[in-house]
Amino acid sequence: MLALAPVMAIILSLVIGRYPVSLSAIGQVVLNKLHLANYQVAQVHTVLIWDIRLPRAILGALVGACLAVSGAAFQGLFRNPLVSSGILGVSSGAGFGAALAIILFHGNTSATYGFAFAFALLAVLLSYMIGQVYNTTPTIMLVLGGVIVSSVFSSLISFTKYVADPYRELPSIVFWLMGSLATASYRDIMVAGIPMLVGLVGLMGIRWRINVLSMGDKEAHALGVNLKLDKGIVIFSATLATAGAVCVSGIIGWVGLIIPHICRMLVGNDNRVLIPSSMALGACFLVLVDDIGRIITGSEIPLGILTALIGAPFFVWLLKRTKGGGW
Amino acid sequence: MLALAPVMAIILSLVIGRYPVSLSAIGQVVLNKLHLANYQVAQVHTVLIWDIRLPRAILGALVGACLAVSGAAFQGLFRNPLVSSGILGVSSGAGFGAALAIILFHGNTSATYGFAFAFALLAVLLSYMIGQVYNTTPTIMLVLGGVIVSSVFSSLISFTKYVADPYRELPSIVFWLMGSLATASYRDIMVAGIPMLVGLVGLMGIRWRINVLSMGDKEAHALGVNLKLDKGIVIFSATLATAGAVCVSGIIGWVGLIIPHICRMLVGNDNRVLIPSSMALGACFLVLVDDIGRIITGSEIPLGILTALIGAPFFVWLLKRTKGGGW
Amino acid sequence: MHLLELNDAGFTYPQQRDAVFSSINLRVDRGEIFCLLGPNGCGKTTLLDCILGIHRLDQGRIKVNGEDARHFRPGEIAKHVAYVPQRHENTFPYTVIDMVKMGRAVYTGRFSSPSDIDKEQAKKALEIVGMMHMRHRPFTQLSGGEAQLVMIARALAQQTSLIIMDEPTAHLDFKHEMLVMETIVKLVRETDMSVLMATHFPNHTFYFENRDIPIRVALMHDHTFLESGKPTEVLREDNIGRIYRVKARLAEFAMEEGSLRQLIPLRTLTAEDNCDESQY
Amino acid sequence: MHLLELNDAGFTYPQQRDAVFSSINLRVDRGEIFCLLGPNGCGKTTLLDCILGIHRLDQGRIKVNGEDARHFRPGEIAKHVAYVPQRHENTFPYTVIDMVKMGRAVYTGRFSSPSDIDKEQAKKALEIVGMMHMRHRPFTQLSGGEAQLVMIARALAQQTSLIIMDEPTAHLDFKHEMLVMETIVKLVRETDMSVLMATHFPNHTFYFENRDIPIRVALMHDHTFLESGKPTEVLREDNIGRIYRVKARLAEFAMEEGSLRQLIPLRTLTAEDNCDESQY
Amino acid sequence: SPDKKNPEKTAEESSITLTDTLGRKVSVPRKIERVACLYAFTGHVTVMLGQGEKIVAVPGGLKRDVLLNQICPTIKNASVPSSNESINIEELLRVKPDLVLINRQTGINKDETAKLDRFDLPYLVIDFQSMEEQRRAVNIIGKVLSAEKEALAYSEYYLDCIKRVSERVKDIPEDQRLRVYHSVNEATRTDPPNSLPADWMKTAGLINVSVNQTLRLIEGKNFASLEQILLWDPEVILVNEPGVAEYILKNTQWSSLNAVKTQKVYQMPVGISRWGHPGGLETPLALLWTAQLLYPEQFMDMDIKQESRTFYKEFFDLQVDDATLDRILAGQGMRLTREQGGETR
Ligand SMILES: Nc1ncnc2c1ncn2[C@@H]1O[C@H](COP(=O)(O)OP(=O)(O)OP(=O)(O)O)[C@@H](O)[C@H]1O
Ligand SMILES: Nc1ncnc2c1ncn2[C@@H]1O[C@H](COP(=O)(O)OP(=O)(O)OP(=O)(O)O)[C@@H](O)[C@H]1O
Ligand SMILES: [Mg+2]
Ligand SMILES: [Mg+2]
Repeated sequence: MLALAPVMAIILSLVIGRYPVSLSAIGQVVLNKLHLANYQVAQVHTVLIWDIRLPRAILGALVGACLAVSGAAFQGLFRNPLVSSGILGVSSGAGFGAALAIILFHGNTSATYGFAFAFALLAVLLSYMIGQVYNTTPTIMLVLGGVIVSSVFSSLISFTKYVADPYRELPSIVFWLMGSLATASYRDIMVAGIPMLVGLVGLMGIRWRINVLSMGDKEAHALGVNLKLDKGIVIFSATLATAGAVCVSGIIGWVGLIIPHICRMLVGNDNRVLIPSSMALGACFLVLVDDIGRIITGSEIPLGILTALIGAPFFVWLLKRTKGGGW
Repeated sequence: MLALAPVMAIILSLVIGRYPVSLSAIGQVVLNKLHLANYQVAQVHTVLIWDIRLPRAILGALVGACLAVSGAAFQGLFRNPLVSSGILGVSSGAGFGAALAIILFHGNTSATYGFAFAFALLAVLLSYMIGQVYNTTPTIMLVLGGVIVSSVFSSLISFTKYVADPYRELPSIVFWLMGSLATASYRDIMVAGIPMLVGLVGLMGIRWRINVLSMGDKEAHALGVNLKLDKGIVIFSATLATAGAVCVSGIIGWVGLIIPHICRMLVGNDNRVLIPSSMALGACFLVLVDDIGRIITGSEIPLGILTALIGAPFFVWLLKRTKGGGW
Repeated sequence: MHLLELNDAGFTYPQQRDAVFSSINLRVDRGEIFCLLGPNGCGKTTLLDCILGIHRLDQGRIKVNGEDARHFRPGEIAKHVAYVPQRHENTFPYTVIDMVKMGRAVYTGRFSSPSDIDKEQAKKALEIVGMMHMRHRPFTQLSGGEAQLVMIARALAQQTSLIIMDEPTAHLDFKHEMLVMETIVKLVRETDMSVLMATHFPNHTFYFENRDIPIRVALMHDHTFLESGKPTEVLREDNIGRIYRVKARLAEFAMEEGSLRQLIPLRTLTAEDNCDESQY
Repeated sequence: MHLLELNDAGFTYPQQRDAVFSSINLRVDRGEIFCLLGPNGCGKTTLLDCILGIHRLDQGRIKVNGEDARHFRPGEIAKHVAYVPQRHENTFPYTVIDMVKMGRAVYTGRFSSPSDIDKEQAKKALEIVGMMHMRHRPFTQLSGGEAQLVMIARALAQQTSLIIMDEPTAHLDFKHEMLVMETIVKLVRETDMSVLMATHFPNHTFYFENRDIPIRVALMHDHTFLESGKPTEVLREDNIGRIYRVKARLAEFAMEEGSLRQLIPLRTLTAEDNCDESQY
Repeated sequence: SPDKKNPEKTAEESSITLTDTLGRKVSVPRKIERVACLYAFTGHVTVMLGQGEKIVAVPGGLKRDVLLNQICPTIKNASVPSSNESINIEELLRVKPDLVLINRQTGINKDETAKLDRFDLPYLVIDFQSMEEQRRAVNIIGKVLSAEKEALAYSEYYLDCIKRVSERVKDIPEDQRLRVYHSVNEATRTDPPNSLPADWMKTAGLINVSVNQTLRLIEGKNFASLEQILLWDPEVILVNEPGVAEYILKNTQWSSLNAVKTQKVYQMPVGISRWGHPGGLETPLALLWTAQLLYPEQFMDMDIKQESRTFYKEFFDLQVDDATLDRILAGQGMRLTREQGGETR
């Protein structure tokens, strides 16, 4: 059921768009591509449905799922409901990596992805090292470490912008940071999809352990948890997922903080249910919001604008209904 | 002693800058302006020292003090060390107000300040209302409410940018949001200084109460605290302070989160000491960082870059030394 | 005029169907100890919270010093009643003395900090519970019992005519338990203070009774007071059996200090021992 | 081979000058109860934490089931020892049954969730402490005592041969206290389990002794074990006086169930009662 | 490529190949009926070349140009398929352009161009950082829109202006050339080297104080600090945003500058576009206007009003009345406000 919702959302987004395509044409394209039929369809329709709308919807679903689920996992791990997917500096690390690669390799795409990814991991590693300074209460320090690292990388991003060639490099950096699903291609799905999927699978697998980890270090240890390893897996998976997402879509706020909370209100705090629900809701949410952004005006409304504007009323309504769900 | 440090920092910044002015000239300008002497000095020196460097340093000190102290107060009030001065949506509210005013009144400065300020308050009010939904555990909901409101206003900012005239309005909006002390004038100090000072005085006054409030609602009530009123005073003061700061300097991150933590490590968590220390350190930090930014290149490196790059190593070093100071 | 008076009090948590308690009548006078006894989850803490104004009664009314508590300004209750909570959630690592000083909040203007007098009072309170030597330690690093003593000191610093204590001796060792008991006795005797406490130890009530302190005890059960009165009258073996489903023996020792009553639990009752149809 | 063995154990908190304890020797065998008694802040919790591997000993060594605990993989200790902490800090409002299921973590693969068997075990554990009817309530909304029972159920669900309990009956009412005691007796008797517990109630140890459970007790004082052995041997009036500075009376009742020993605190000792130079 | 779609025609007949400003060789249909101008400058040029009705897509800002909408009312109906240099390809496809004109930022962004490539939409990148490049850019657009004649006319006028100005200022000795600070939109935003303003100001015999100085670069825009401006102490300040001149003249912080003391702070005119702006079309006029303003002795005989009138008449077929001309020269009122129906999207 949970898996079905995002699929429905993806199918819906094949139908939606400024360029009018008839339902039958869409069906024909899909059947053709699945080798189930061989209709004559206009090339523009094929490209539009199969190379523009479909990869965009798939990527949107992946990104949404990754951000939401990482947020949920980090909240559980750090026992702090205000934590979001970017908390350990993943986003700004990735941003800096990309900016650096653009300057060093003049926008070679693989290098950009690679650097973005490597620096996302580096940021998390640095946060972790700062968090280790005082090892009896590592959580708060880890999160603070993340904030620090995050801010340093943000500053470094500004710095690269400051030194970048304004005609050649700067525009690419700005574009990259702004991010968008608009340019999604199967190549993006291939490249960034791997870490995202690994992250998603990792978090799905370890989801119950997050419950146990949220008991606090002392109790979790006494309950038989290998703290370093299990925390490491959660952090690593969430980092992979977020880094992958940021690589293709830029920095999208909100989803990684609020979707988990919406899910908490809907299904409770047990991560066994929370993690898959966050995934599904995150995916649906981002795909649908992106659909709305694509159709309401001619020029696309950036995702970041809509996520909050559409999500916030929903959140408040839910809050009123569930009275906060036990918090 | 604590009051002295920012004054020293301000005096220091009179001396520092790209434009070479002799110490004696500086002294003469200051003595002239204080009506203690009547030297013949070049007008450019007078303008530079008295109309450019001095207001800039004063404003920097005020802004730094306001952001740091609001962060410290909010952390205590919300019993969450990850909370910062912008938590209730003050910054983005102010940003949206300004953007709106720029579009509606074509950049009339008073209107811009007024709107920025009004929307900052509105944002906090909205956060507060969301937080009231479930009134037995209002803190977490209040903070989440702040995050929501904050993100909505950020989106609205993007939205105004999206609909603004790219030639006339957009540049003003961007410029306003970027913020800078570079154009600080006495008028800014007059206009934004009033809410900032009121906020600072309010927080200084109520600082011990923040200790009591941080015991949690139940205990604070039993200790004789009028929760609504005292929380209201803290929130209102911190909001005034932050809103004033954001109005003149744009959105400066970091200071409102990290300076309080640095102070916690240095002087402990008692708000009687923490609040004035945060004020002093915040003020010194921002003034000195701004000084550094002014001199290391011909043009200025944006404040946001330097705060993090200079502050982070200091924070980590302190962390290592104090081992987190009891956290 | 009673120090504290509850008439026909009732309370239900929002979103919960059943009332936690109802038709509760209670009176605490000056220089008196009132003990609430009852099974886990019977509503002792909730009742205390209602008295403190943390929850609002759905029914009935509370009078403190003859005044209707509903007319109190927020926080005013703290002038009359101090509170030792059952559990304290740590946040910032305040020092012990700073924690105790917070007990002086009600005497401190909104915009001022504790004065020297307040500091003295805080120190005095710490001395009473014997924690002066730890006054500069972070509260978060105390052992469970040490923390409890500090919380009691904080309530003492508040200098009210009534202290509400929620299981004040939980986590306390033999000595500190005794110390708290003796402190209560001393305060009640010498300063005419009153104590309203929730406790799980019937023997505490006997201790007070033995020292001739005016003491009353209420057995809370089935959403209301089953019985209240002198410990010896209320804490009978049959009542204990009915409420707790525990077979206990009320023993009496003759000692040089006088005779001493002790309620000694022996074993839980099973269905076969059925003494009445209480729901437990 | 002992279930648990400590040799010459010592520990100091970082940045603290004095050792919390040193030269501690302790042995717990199968089917035995071992009680730690000692004043607040003497280091009971810290000692238990060291055994659980939460802190690392500065000195000495710990053997669990004959294996040196230093060679355990992280978390492996949970196969041998379950833990009921002194205080639990709430974060997310998990339901009661979900809390108890966490006790099954050690039997659950890293990448899997509790199986049906685990669920059954969790339910069984909840039944033992009598909290089945609350299994769907949020843990954060329980009363203090109810929460304590759930924590005990969680430890039971872990099905280890040793359970470490830190003041397990604090916050429990008469019935639940009895219930926990009886549960411990039953478990020790029937399943050959062992319990190592810190407690402030000497009478608990007498209770166990009375039921002929192998029980030993250690009196912790002045950074080490003052004495350890059978309760009747260790918990003498003079020892109590020395450690707690409390005058207590060891009374004996004759009952139909057999004779029953009870240590009854009478009053704290003052300087005049000086019995020895213990620092307390 | 288009010949795939129309196999019956040969490539020579149906398309022409030309090089855009990025140096790309692009094959575009010979006959262009629908053009998407995603860069404002290209919209201005297309209208100037008399091809305004062919415009099917514009950036939002273009809908608020007063003069442009007066000349070519159909712009109101054009689609707005891009924002922040990002193209909504479906919207663009919907208006079926034969050609897309984009700016450099979009052009060097592989993700954006990939969108166009996928649907075989031919596009030209139009960009310039000097006067020569600007002329070339106009010529390219002229060629592709089959309006080479009109483009050439503009280009020749442009060259003529350059010649007229540089001849008269060439004898001004280096040390008598005026040192000018050019404020772009915001008071402290100014020109880097290798920009159109740097080029035309040099030609106008001026020393642009910010060229070859380190500037603070924020989001692609260059800013100077106040102290830096004090150090430069320009003799003249040119601004192109209404209100900024007033601000500079009134603010004490700027009061010690020579330019302020002598009241030499001037608002540049705004017509179709901002005169002298890095992306402005009226660069030749800006050249004349500035040169005459600052070196009046050398340009006694020139009537800038007449020049402007002729310019708009000749290149835009627009008869500007005196009131409009005054507003153009004062730099006021050339943008539609929201209320005036200048809805951008
Ligand atoms: N915030 C809450 N929301 C809903 N129900 C609650 C809440 N807090 C407590 N309860 C329930 O109300 C009942 C009474 O709780 P209370 O804490 O008053 O019991 P208590 O008598 O103090 O118990 P104990 O002796 O264990 O401390 C319990 O069943 C408890 O689960
Ligand atoms: N994290 C810590 N850092 C430094 N000192 C600590 C820390 N935790 C506890 N202590 C100190 O170590 C000593 C032993 O504490 P511990 O909690 O082990 O006592 P305990 O015997 O369990 O007491 P109680 O019976 O009150 O629970 C106390 O003096 C306490 O203040
Ligand atoms: Mg209770
Ligand atoms: Mg302990």
